[in-house]
Amino acid sequence: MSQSCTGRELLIYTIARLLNGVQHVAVGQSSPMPAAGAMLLRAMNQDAGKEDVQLSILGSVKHNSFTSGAGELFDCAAQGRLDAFFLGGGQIDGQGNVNLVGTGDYPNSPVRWPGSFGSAYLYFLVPRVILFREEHSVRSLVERVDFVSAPGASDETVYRKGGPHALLTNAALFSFDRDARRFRLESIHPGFDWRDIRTTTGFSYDNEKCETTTPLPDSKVLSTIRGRIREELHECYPQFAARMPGPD
Amino acid sequence: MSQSCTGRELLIYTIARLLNGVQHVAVGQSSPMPAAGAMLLRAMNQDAGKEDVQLSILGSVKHNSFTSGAGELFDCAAQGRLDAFFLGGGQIDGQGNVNLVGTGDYPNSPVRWPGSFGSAYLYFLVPRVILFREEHSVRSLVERVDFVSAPGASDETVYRKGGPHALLTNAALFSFDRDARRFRLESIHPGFDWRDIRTTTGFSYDNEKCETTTPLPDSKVLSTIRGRIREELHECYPQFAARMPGPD
Amino acid sequence: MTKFVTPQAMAEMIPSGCKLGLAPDDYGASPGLVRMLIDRGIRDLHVVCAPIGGMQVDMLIGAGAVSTLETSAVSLGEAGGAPCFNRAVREGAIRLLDGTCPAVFAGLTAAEKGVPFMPIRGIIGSDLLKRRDDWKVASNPFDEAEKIVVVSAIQPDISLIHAPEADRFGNVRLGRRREVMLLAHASKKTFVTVERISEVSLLEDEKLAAGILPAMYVSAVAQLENGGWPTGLYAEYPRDGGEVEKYAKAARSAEGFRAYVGGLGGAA
Amino acid sequence: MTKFVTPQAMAEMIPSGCKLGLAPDDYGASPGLVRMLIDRGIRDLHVVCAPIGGMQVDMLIGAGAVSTLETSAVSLGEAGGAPCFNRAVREGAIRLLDGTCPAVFAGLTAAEKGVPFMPIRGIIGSDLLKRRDDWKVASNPFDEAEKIVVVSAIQPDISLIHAPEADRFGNVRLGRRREVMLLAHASKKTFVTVERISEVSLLEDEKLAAGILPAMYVSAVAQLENGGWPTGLYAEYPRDGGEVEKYAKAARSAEGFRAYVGGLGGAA
Repeated sequence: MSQSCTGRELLIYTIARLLNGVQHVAVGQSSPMPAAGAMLLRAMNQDAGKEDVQLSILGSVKHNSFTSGAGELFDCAAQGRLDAFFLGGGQIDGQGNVNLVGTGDYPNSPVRWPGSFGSAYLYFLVPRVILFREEHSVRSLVERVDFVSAPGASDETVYRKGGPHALLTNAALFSFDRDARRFRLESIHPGFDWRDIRTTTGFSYDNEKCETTTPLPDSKVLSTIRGRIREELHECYPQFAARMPGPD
Repeated sequence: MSQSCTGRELLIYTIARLLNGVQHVAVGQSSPMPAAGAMLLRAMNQDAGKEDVQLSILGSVKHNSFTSGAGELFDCAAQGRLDAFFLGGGQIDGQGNVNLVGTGDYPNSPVRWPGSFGSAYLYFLVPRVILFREEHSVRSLVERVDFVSAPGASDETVYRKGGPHALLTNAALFSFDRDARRFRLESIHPGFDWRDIRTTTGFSYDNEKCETTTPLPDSKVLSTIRGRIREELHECYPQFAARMPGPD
Repeated sequence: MTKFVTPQAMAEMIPSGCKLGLAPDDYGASPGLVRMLIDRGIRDLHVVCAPIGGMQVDMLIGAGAVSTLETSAVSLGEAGGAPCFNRAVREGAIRLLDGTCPAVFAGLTAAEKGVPFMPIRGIIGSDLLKRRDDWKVASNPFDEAEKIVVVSAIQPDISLIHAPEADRFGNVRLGRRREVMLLAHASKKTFVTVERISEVSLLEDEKLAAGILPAMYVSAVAQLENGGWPTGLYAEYPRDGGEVEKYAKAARSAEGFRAYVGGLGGAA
Repeated sequence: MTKFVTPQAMAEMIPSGCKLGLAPDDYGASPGLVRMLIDRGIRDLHVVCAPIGGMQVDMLIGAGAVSTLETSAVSLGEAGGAPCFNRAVREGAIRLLDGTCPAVFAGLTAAEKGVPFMPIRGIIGSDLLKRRDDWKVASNPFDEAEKIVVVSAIQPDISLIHAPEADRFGNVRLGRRREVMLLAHASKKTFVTVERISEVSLLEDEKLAAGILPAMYVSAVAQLENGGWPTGLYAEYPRDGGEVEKYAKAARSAEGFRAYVGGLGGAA
């Protein structure tokens, strides 16, 4: 087995770390890496004899226990039974606002993305929302989104239990300070330095000169990813799983 | 087979007549006679080659197609998919108000009945609500109910598609005029005359000196009641069915 | 994660003073466990009937365990009125939140959806409205000329239900009685007594799935065979009408009630 | 009563100009019947995606059949963005009611419950709100300091869904995908294409009951085997990813779209 960790494996491991302590995590459709990260957390917890993690992977028959249809995810979140969720977004800005709709003037966006899905709701209700966007560029991480699908923060007249917890890209990991409404650079993935992050990030953030490197998975975790997680992913993401390094 | 019709058979037949033309009728729990009347309408329609009547008999497995729990009846009514329902009531007054709660001052009613069930809702939404109360007395049919579980009429600020259609007792049949908010005596069952009705009814109504006799079922209908309907009732109302006259 | 406990242990896990959601007789009622609550002397319950109460609720009232009762009706069905309930109403022994079935469902739906209120048709002009601080008449925001009732969310601390089957993972089969599912979704915790426990996951069978309450809502499961007796369990067994009649007669007096409850193998 | 018709007859029963509710790809979408709607030249639809659209919606847009689109998203999933949708947005060819999934469910739930509106958490601060006359920010009637969004009821004239099975009485098996049940409850009429028709009532099997859409909601049923293709049908068959990819490539241009639709045995 090759023990050099791929970029995707680092992201999967980082997602698992960001989920540490959650009891129930849901993963939206077309999200193989968040699904893998959640599966890895469950596997790591089981190996460590910790409490089981409930996964709700939309689109999965095996890793999804909802029985009341697609609306149950949203009800579950509002009931406080969902601890973590993932959001992407064509644009993410420095206040944690996300745009899943399109660029330029609405409605006739020159570049149109699919739409807001459940973001305008789940962002308010799920305590730990992980913003996951592989592309780290001034195009995706902007000063101000062109359209707010879901705002990063709200005032006290609005019921809000949830919001951004972290922003993970293929280059770095940020945390989010809800009071300051700002991101903080927490660690940089191997192969990048703080100057790379500064020039490819369109918004301002704290701890610009971060020297911390994002931790790599150890060989045991890597074996779990390449074995059990790759297996589990196969049901919903056969193509993605096939492209992952295998167990030897 | 004895062809003399019992009082209950007359009521069952009258209920079926009052339901004529409905597509979907629901019957609450502990309501054997309304259930029998609805079953009779279905049977008569089938015999006549008319369109099938949908029955939703709460508490029945066979004659109930709801699959979303007890709330579906109410949703169904609000959607306009339910044409007729039955309400009883410890007291019914001349404006069509019903009281299913109790006598005297609320809440410490000296005589307490079970409670309002779905009346405060279904009375507004089901076009043809049949008030069914076997006891015909100044105690049950009052000038003004002690407690309004559900009002007989509403003003134009309230969404109201339904309300009282008729009042059937063991002595007479009244219709209800929604504009005048008054009952009208339509027919009197055999064995009673208009003076009996006047002295046993606690509210004023139109057509006091009614000379019409409530029509009796013919022998074919009577056979259906004693055969098929008695059979169908057995699932939910075994004791009631056992006390009905049988097919010979 | 769902705990698997004895019925006795489950009875200990339901504290006095909580808001307790209960399913109707014959469709999720758990009179077997309710008897154990009475035996252990539970007090000061706020009982939410979803949407009506029957024998198990009447027994709780008779035992003096209920301080507030939120319900659309209490009845023993074919066996007539609920004697302890009627007595308690007459004597003013309980605080009464009289409602109507769809308003209970609307309140539970609000809790299920995590919203503070739900609008509901009807009700305006009913005297029920005068007595409910948790109901209001509002205007339709899209048509100010129309009045409509809004009801507050109803979120029980604990719901107690009886079901045919649970699996080893905590999933519970309810079938088409989805009002029981709603009650569980709306409640902070749900405790379930069951006739039997399946070693195979109930979620494996796609046929069953739509009628399964997932384990994430289920705090604890206890096996209690015939736990719905003397009321029935939908699609499993009918009510024992004779026994309910016997109860109805006994409970006409406070002494008769105590003798009935004591005589059934209670703490007395 | 439910009518049993041919797929072609069903396509004729869906008029231009109606408000048409559609289920998501892989969970109730009926692209087979949608192709017939396109072939017969349907126009001016107000499409309600419950809650998102995929290939069948993209095809309707490409065919010029949609005037208003109400949706939380349109996507071909693994095959990427929806090309006809994206083009129509850019060109301003459709009126767009952009939403968010739970708001679509809330609007359908309002129609299911026959109330004019439903409250919903979240949304405040989203630009979505600026564009929706049918959404408002209101105060919680029980706590005036709290703002909350209310959304209007969404009641499609007709919903079109594909399901594994119907019986001869018009009952339809949906299983655990209860958002499709919600769509049917909310709609005035529901038309269903199915893989197969059972001679035995699906309501007879208590195991299945919770996942059955009763006949009273079902206006018409047509048997259309593989009617979900090239998308999938939950718990029956997966999507044909290659075919969807092929569509995604072809539909990048208006000409390519027309060639794809024409080439599949259409009216052209």
